[in-house]
Amino acid sequence: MAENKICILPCNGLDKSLGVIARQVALKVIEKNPKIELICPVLLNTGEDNYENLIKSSKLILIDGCMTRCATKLAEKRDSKIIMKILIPDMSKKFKIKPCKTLTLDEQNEKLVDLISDLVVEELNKFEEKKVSVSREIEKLDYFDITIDKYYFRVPKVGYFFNENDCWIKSEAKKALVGITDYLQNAASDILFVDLPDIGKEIEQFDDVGSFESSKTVLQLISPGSGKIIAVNKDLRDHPEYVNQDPYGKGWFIELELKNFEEDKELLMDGPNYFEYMKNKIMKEKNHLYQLKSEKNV
Amino acid sequence: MKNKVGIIACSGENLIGGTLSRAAARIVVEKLRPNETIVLCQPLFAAGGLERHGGQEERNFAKEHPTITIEGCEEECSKIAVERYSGPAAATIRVDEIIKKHPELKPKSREDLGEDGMKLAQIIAEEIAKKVDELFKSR
Amino acid sequence: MSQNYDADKETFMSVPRKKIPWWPTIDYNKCNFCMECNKFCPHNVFAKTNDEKKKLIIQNPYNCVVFCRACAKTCAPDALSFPDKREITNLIKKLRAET
Amino acid sequence: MSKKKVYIIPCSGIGKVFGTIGRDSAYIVNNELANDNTLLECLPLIVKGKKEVIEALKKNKVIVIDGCPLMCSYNNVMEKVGKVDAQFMTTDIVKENRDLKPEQTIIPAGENTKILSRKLAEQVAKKVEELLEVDEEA
Repeated sequence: MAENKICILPCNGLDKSLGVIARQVALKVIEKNPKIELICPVLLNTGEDNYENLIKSSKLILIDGCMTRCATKLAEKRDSKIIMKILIPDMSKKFKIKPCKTLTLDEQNEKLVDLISDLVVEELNKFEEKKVSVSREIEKLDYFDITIDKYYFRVPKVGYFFNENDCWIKSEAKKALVGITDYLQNAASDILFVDLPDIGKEIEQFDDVGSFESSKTVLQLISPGSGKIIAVNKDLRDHPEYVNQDPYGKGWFIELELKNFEEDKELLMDGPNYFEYMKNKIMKEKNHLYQLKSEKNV
Repeated sequence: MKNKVGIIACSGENLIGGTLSRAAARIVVEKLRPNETIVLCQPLFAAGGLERHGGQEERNFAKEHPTITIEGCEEECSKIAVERYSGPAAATIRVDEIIKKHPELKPKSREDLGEDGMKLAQIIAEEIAKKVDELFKSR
Repeated sequence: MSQNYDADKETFMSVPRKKIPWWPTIDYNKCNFCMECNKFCPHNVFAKTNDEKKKLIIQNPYNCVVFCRACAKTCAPDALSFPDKREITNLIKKLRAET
Repeated sequence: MSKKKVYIIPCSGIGKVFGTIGRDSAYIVNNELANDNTLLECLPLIVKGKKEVIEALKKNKVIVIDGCPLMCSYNNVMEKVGKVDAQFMTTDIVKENRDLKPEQTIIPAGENTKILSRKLAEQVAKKVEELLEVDEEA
């Protein structure tokens, strides 16, 4: 089995045109690049191990038709190396083509399939083993801190800027690290899954760039800065607890190549201001923040 | 932040007393006195010497707030842990004694309390809630 | 959301929350009333109703945290949409300049 | 099988559902999957330093099951007994089954929580056999 074999795994959605588009995209991609192998999601799901060594030794492109992300869930069940995640709703927004109502694709949706498959092939050619995880030595930091009941909150005094969605950005020359604050990691409690965005993605200020999941909730990182994602913290895949233990250091999420940080900063707070904002927020939201989520009128 | 009472439940895995004290603690914290009480994690309390996220907050909380320990058996592990790391327990509730007072209620097993067990847990929880109220009144 | 969240007094980036049109919009021909979003949102933005055609409505739009779209992530039929973030950011900048 | 026993020490966390998964899996192993060669012991007794319990653990095999990255069971057993033969993290079993998100309720445990406890119990039971076989040869 060639080591760097590339496979494509579409979802098998039958009830919506989104699923049809996902499957067509996968078929179109292998048409354009026969070296890529198609994985049948149904066979993969039945658990037969004929895909066992194929998955282990190859890189995976996932095509999900809707938010339920069955392809992603299937891939994550097996320890597979995912190099690209395509979500059809995002693509339809990107190319401004709405998925049609019927299950047979109209002419517009056929064009959408072409556009997405071209994008996948193009991304593949660009994809070389990028510098993915950046190890940072974090100098000794000086914090404000406060304990409420048995929860401990810290905010770095200098060097970090914050938005009101409780995420931080720390800039060094033209680059910057982005992560979440103690407020968010306490609210989430033990983080078990971190979904990171793709490298190379251009983002605007306040775009959501990845999410983190605990048994209590799923929250998003809302970027305080704009720019291009040049690295993601790959360690979080196996060690999501770094975010809980060291949210301002080891638990960083992404690294940006900044675009207009001076302008972004106008809408951000520095350490002292954010510490006041956070204390005030803790007091207001204290009951629902730490209470077991009591069963709402579900 | 003095308006909270800490609850440390014995978490013995090996006997019904542990399960009952845990169930009672949950009932108090979730239903009877949600705003006045907070659950402290017993082993974290004892293993508190770890880095920042260790039981340090649990221990400090127990120093500054009255804490009730709920004991599953005569070993009284929670009471000893509180007294060693924080200070005297405000009150101690012995689940094994309450079980003796209600011979008519027979909890099924440590894995599944069953109906009788849940009734017993409710009785224990109410006794804890009474103690919580007393502590608030006395302050 | 704790009881003392009063949308009138709330601000976001020192702009009155009521001046920022940020909340989810439900596309009722996609929504299958699975209620995942309602179960998820801790700020009680959604609410259930007994009107058969619209079992779910946006009850407290201003409780919604600006720029947060987490509920849309839980929506399988992708029936929840939000305003364009770029426009909202520019609006906030404009309103901040005015005060 | 060697005549030795395997002690299983779950963490006693009750603030989070992870403690429940650890405890319930220990009960399943002790009651069903490997009941004749496993024993349970209370972590607080070990933390308190009860001699009889610590001696018993030293003479036998010990598996700890921890409920969160703080690893109270592992740390306390290492400190007081000096050795741990195997460690399980309930957060691992949750991560391995992303679609089985454990419910937040602890008493009674939710459906997903029960399934996760059973899956973890199966892994622990396998390790019990391994430990006793290895001991057989030694």
